[in-house]
Amino acid sequence: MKEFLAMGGYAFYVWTSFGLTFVVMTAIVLSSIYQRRQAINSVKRQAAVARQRADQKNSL
Amino acid sequence: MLEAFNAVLNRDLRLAMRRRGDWVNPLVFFVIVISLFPLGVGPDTELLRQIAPGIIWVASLLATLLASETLFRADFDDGSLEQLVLSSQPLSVLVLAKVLAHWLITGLPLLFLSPLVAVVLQLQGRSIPALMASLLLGTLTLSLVAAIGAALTVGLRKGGVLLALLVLPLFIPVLIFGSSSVLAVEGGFPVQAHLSMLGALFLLSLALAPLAIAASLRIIYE
Amino acid sequence: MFQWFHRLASLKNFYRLAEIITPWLAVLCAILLAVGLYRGLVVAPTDYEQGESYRIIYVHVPSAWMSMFVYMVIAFCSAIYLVWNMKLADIVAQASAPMGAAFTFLALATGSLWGKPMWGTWWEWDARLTSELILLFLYIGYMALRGAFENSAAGAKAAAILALVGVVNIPIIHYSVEWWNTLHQPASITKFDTPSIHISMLIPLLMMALGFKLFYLVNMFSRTRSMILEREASTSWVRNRAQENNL
Amino acid sequence: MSETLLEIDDLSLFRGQRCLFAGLSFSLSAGQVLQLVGDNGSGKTSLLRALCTLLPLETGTLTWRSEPLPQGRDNYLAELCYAGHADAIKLDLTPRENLAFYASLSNVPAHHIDTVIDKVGLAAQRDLPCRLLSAGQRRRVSLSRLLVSKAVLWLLDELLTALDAKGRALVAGLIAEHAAAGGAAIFTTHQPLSLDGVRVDPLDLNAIQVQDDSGVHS
Repeated sequence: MKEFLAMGGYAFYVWTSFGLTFVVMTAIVLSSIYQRRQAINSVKRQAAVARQRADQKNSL
Repeated sequence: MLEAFNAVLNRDLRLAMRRRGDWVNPLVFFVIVISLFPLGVGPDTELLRQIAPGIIWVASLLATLLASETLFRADFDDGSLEQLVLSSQPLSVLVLAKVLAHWLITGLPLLFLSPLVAVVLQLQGRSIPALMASLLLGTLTLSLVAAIGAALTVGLRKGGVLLALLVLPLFIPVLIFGSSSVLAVEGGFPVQAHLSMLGALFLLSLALAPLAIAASLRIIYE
Repeated sequence: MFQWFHRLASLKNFYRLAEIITPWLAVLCAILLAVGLYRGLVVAPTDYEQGESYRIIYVHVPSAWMSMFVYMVIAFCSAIYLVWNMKLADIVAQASAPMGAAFTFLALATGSLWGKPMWGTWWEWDARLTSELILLFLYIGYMALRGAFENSAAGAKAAAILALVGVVNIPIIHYSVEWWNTLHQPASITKFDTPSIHISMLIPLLMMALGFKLFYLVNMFSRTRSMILEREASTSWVRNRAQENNL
Repeated sequence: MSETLLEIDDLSLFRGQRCLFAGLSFSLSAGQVLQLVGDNGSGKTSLLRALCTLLPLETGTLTWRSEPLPQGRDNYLAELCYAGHADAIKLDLTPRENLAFYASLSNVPAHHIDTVIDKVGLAAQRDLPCRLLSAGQRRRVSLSRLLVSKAVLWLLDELLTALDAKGRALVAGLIAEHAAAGGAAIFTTHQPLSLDGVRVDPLDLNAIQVQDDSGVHS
């Protein structure tokens, strides 16, 4: 295990590369999730506004 | 079609005659940038000669970029660009006339100035024809490519920095073949291959750039 | 009127299609990446020339491939958008650009990390790294141009034109940089991609590459769906699904 | 019944996500003059810009002399002259040079330029740089393009801006003459404009605006 982590003396370069890749890909996933939440919230907000307006029209 | 081409060309040249600043400023910029380098790297003759092709080419790149910002700006502001877009003549021909006029005003003077800066930067006399030939083909290509960026950004308020970001990466092939053709002569190698690459780039941009410019000018009004 | 409904329908259909296949792709992607990582890091033998440091290719090469692939997707979608005015193509291009830039950045960073032990320097003006750097500039320009327009339709078309100009230029830039590189550095010490790579090293590489591609697809579908929702927020099909809490 | 030149069918225009109007249909015959009426923001300028093909149509068709666009685009543009908010003249050039440029751009002979300049009352200024002219005089140069171009369809946005009473009368006369000669015009203005002997049909954009401001008409 120790030998595996040492990567034949190149541990820093190899693990930084893989770590960086992991960080960037996680960031991509998180931002996809964030965008989806934003979109859903915005749709719900707009739907609520539209419903309110329709109710007002009906009550008039 | 030819009549419309000439009309645009003549109008732009006449306007440039009446407004000096447009074509003098990029020239002065070119000279200043070049004179900065010896001050920055030191007056070592040998070093200067080695980096001279690169310096001259980078300076022409930046001068072309700077000049291209004004290419469509005035026409956009006073509404005459709209009239060009609405003309029944092919827009790509009209913009080609504009680019040609612009090159005659801002690119050609660089060409005539280049022997002077070559001497200042200690280039050998025999490199000067190659330098001028590469600048002739190269600045024409640069003007065409820069015009695409200028057309895309003309409607934007902060177009200047964006224009540099869009256009400079596209300048790289011209920079490489341009400076290497001078280096080739300096090193005593034949220069034909470099110049024919520049010629190919010029023909390619001559064929495609006007279409891209015309398409860009149509969308900025949406 | 028909055209308008047709466009709505195609966004709606795409939304549904992506909804169905995205989970499957995500599972497949996770499996491929996990197995590829294991086989690449543990099973694959040590390279006799570069030692263990060669294992960086398992993230570097897929990133570099993706950086080109995503640009091609953007250019392809841009052409479709400009010719047929198909809004879905524009959305896909818009959703792809930040990921393409991220892959390009990864290719650069891991290339630099590989270069330090191999070349002894963090940055070598190697043809491939230089091309990758220019590609990053093209991505940044694409996103900056789109963002600079107040009118999003005009911004989309401007960005599409720029993407097409870029795609014509990429081979020229690549060729010229390679030419410049051989001119100035006649003897390159080690080529990055060894042409005769052993099969036990190649298989994990291909798995990682496919995993990256699926990773891009999953995220691209998700982002495209989000953008469709925002653009179509006031249409009846989105409203209905919002009411059923099934977005 | 005079010949129908321009037919607009089911046209909708969007600015961003906002629908300006939808389902607009009208036609324009030779000799007809149309005034666009509507509040600020009702889309008068956008409609004119869409009619001269600067803005894309969200839906709908535009037909010129029975030939639908985009196929008939070049023929349409050749017979169209658009005068927008901007004067579209070069201040460093003289009125004569400006008009000569537009004449060769629209491929018409330039020999009647001097007559046109006399007609709009700029005979004394025709060789002065436009920079030295007043705003109203520059507007007159800009409107001279209409006469120089020999266009059949005039699209005029805020055509009376910067013009004095005399200038307004001049423009009214030009439009009346144009209509009498079989031309057509669509214009917007905030000032009243009376044309002698020519009927001006109003086109009210307020009336066809979509009430639902969500911008979707489905």
